[in-house]
Amino acid sequence: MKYLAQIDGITYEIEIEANNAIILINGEPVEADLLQVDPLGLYSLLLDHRSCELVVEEQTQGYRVTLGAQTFDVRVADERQLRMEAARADVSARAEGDMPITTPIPGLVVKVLVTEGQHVEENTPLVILEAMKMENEIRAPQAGVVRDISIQPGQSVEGNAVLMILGQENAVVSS
Amino acid sequence: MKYLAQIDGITYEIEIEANNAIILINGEPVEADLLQVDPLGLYSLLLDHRSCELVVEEQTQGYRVTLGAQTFDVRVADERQLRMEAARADVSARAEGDMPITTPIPGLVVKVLVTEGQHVEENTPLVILEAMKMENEIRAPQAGVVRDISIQPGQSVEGNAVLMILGQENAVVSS
Amino acid sequence: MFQKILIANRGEIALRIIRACQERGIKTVAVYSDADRSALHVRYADEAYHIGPPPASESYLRGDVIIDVALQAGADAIHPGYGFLAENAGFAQAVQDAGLTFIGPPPAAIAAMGDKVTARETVAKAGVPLIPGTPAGLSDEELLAAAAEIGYPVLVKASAGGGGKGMRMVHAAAEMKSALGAARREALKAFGDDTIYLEKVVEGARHVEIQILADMHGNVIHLGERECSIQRRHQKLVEESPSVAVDEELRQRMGAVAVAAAKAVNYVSAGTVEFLLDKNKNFYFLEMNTRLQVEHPVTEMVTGVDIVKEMIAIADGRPLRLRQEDVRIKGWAIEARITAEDPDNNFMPSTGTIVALREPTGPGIRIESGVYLGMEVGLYYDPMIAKLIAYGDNRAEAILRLRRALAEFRIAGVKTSIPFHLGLVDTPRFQWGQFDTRFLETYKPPVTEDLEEKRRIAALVSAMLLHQRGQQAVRIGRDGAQAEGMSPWRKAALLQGLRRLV
Amino acid sequence: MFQKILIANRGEIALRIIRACQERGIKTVAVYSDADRSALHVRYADEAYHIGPPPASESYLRGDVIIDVALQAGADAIHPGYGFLAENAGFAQAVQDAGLTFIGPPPAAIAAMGDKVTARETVAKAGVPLIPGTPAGLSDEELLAAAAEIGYPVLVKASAGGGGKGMRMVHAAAEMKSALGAARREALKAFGDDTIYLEKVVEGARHVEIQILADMHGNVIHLGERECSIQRRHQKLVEESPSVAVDEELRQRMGAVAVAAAKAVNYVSAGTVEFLLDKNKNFYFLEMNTRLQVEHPVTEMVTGVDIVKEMIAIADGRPLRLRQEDVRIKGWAIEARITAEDPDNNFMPSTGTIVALREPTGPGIRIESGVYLGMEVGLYYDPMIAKLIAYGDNRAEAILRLRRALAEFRIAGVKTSIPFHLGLVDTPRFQWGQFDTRFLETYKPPVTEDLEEKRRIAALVSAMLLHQRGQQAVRIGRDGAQAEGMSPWRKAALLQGLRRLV
Repeated sequence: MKYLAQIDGITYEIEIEANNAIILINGEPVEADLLQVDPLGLYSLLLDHRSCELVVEEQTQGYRVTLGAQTFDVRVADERQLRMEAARADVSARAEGDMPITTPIPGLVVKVLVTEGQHVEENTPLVILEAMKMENEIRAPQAGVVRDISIQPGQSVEGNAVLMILGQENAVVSS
Repeated sequence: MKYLAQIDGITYEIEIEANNAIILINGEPVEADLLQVDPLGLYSLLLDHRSCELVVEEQTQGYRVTLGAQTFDVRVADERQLRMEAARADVSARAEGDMPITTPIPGLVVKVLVTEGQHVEENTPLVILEAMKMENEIRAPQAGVVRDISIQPGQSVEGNAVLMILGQENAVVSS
Repeated sequence: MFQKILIANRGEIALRIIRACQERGIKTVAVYSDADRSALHVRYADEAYHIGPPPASESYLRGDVIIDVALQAGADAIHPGYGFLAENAGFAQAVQDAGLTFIGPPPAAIAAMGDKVTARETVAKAGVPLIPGTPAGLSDEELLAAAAEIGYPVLVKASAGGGGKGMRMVHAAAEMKSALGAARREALKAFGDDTIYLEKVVEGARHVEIQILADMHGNVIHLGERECSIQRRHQKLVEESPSVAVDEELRQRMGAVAVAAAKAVNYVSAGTVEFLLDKNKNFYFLEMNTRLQVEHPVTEMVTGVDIVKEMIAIADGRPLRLRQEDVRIKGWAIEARITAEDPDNNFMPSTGTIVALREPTGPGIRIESGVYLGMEVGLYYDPMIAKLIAYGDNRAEAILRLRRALAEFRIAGVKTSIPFHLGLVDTPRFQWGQFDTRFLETYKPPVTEDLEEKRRIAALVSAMLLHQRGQQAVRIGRDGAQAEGMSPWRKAALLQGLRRLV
Repeated sequence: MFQKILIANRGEIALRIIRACQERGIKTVAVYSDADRSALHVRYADEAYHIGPPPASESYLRGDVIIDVALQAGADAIHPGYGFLAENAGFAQAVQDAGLTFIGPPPAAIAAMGDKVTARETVAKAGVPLIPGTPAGLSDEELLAAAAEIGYPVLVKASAGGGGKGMRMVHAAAEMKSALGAARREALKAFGDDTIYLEKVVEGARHVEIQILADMHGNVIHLGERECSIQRRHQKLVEESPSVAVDEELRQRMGAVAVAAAKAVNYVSAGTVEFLLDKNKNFYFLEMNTRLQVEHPVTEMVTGVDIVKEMIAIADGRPLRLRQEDVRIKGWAIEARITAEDPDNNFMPSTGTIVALREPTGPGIRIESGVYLGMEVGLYYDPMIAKLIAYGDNRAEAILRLRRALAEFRIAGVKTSIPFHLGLVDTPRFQWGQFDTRFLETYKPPVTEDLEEKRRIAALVSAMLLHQRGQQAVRIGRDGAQAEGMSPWRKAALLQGLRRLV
């Protein structure tokens, strides 16, 4: 069986054949022994005798794998399945270059420092968010034009909430 | 609802009424807050504000409760249920005074030191069992007559296996 | 001696105090908010009382409720830990007024050191050197003018502040306006007082602080220094004792000044006098923390003194067990604060449920932890969930043990500061002890070499698990090999005769 | 320095060695039997190789397989830990013959000390005092006659023995026959050699041992003593350093004798010379353990010396880092061996799956552990699953911390020795240090006062859980209160307005 796993936009092809005895990553054969250690999702992997511990949490479309201090969100599917999903995703893709500005944590919006239609440079402060009793500035990760501000001062926001869209320069000009 | 819990032959009566808000142990009202802490069976109890941690494992007829370094096997049932069971147990009870000699651990029988029909005093060595590479003597917990030896040297035994019966003096004489 | 002590705190410090009480045979009373019913301090104390909803202002800051609980539970003393009510002179007074003992300094000493301006004036009279700065209470315009005179960079500080809240470093006049605004807002929110003042930034300075013990009989000693220069936005991340920048002569000199500062306010209990130390061994008073500090364990490990147990003995009226000449520094200890923050994302707080946890152990490792399996890490309280302290015969061994223990730490469910610490201990400047308080402003963590390898492993494991799930769907019952502790993967290899080793 | 070390062991000691290697930047190779695929030493090592089925004779004692693995993995040295192959001179030689370094003493030193009779003869020539006894190899009849001459009680000991195996104390001639038989059988099974000998029992004696470090350049030092008199059937249960029975003068005298014993066999590496110490400060050579010992951490904690790292440096040919005058004892350390045994049932081994685990932490506590959540504790290997070491400024503080940590230890799924230790630390004779090696023969653990209260709690909780289960059966979905961290019990109390506070 052939599987495709995607992490941080990188795709790995894993083949598992001959009743689990042959395993290839991107065509390279490996010897891998995976064992669940406790009922909570702790696994021990011996990969070509190298030992590592992982914590695996199931997610809707794959697994969250924690290896030492690093955490990876892995989308995994068999080849055919993943291609279908990719096709579906293309259709609903956003206009190229648009970037949603999200907050990584829940918090309270203290100030919105920009207005819609405003052009901002990379690193411009956009929003002041209070979390853990400290004020945190959310800054523009790239230059662009502010669109669709969906928050206002005093409002509480969830983690990963979209605060506004940073649109492409051209896209706005042509609209 | 009224419950009976049995530990080490001692019975406790617990009443839980008024949608959990009134709890009595042997008629004495207590304030008890019980919370499961992790998915593995760790609980925190606040009993009249005294705090204790317990590990609870489900068993066929109740719970195994570990409190600090002590472990208790608790049989628990609502009153009616427990009375029915007790009645059933009476019927299949062994002849009074017979004591099965069991081994608390698996091991290898090295020597059987007694023969059937032999009278033994309390503390007489009965069997030498090897476990963990050490020889352990199983001794008579009371005086009696040896019956039904079910093992022989060289044989491996499971934990809690019955090795022999220590019969009542009279019972054997009359048979 | 006290029979029962209430701990007016939560998390690792509540546990730390519970342990000290247990070792002295004193019963403990925990208090908890709705967010902490299953917390370790509730489970490890002898008794526990609910005091309110999760926000601290409605629970851990409710001094009145906590004193009521102490009376109801029959406690005879209250230990405030750090944070929350620890430096609240009014609370300390209220505890005494209720007929209980406050395990900490007298209310007057808290008040004197709590107002930064009063503190500076008081210790200056005792001969303690100060950093140039402004008085408190100036307007924004006056501060702008004063800053120009002092010379940039300047620090904006809250008069009632502590813990970095309301504090801002400003490098140029253009930044002043927004910095003053933010500092005032934070100060108002945190302390109910937006009074601020300015201080000159001592460049290349280290944060070095002296631990003090003072009894009710006028004896004051110091337990040497702690180096806390590894800070991010004035929040300490790593602390150690001793400091590479302090030799025995300087230690005794700073110690004597710290003792003088403590005596200037008739201090009693454990306390810490913080200094900035410049490259020429000049040092300036920053502030005195009138409480137990987060980083006290590093001092405990190099001196052998249990600071919390000493606080209890002092509060009981006992004279100090130690004289200054009994205090000897042996070995080296370094503490890493393990916080639920994402170091790859600007240390944003990370929330979630702890789904895996194994804390490091072994030689030279001490853990002070409030984290547990199943814990919900939320946003109500400080993100510090544990402290990892490594002790070694010398600084190199302590660093190596810290690195080993960090690598051994297993925690999943939230992001933590562990990757930051792992990067830091591999940085030559940290290893050589060459840093000041601004070290982290320009610090770039070393590139993780094995990221690609780890990604590859995560991909492989995910595919194996998906494959295994597919296979289990068509299997009935438990796998025979698995029952013997063998994974289906090794079994498969064995069956196929493909294993490379006998 | 070595690049990669194979650890020919399992459990806590394998982890201890892995940690020492990590702190020196050396890669580690673990080996494991089928019973240990998920063990901590496999998970914490850099690499792991399978070596056979669970019985030690088919895995951890297979020196040939282990050497093959070391060569295949590219290791340049092997550390044997304790037990298994640690005192097997043939294995040490085979490791050298394969071109690898054996991290331990030279084969000749192992052989010389391994045969107890040769050992006694050799050290006697170096002026080390011996206990009166017989030569080895006598017949049962000869031994019976000799025993009468020496005077009962006598100890029956295996010539090739160690760890209490094949050892028996005999109090009267009538018991001799069965004791000799049992000892010979155990010795034959454990060592393949049923040669035994007799030794006079020194009454009221303490087991006091001296830790030795010797390098390849003729330097030998000692790290002071360990007191290991708390023994059950010659198995140590509690060890401490220093000993209440040893003052500085005696320490140096015993240390000098131990150094002489080590030099008599050209010893290299860490080793331990065991003595019996009587009430008049006479001491007699028992044996020399030519390996790292279980109880080495207590010495590490009071001297600050990392014995495992020193062993690695010594094996690399480095001269000792320390001179005798650099070794200073500071504070007190006590170790409790946590075993999967039932102290209420004659210390019968207890087996099962670990379903809950939280090891104690905090000030002065060190854990060396091989136990983990989900572990299957079986009968293949030694029942010791962890070691708890408490350090304090003095013996009283160490005992108090040990007690606190024992009470804090959470482990469920197997019975453990923890209740025994909890009883012991509350015993005045232990607290006053008044014990000898026969202490446990007459020891009665103090009665647990709160047994009835605990039983009552267990009953209550069981009823509450059964009740809760009954209620859940008629409920749909998740309980709202529980989602907020509130138990249905507290919620009920709140709803009924029956809470007693606030």
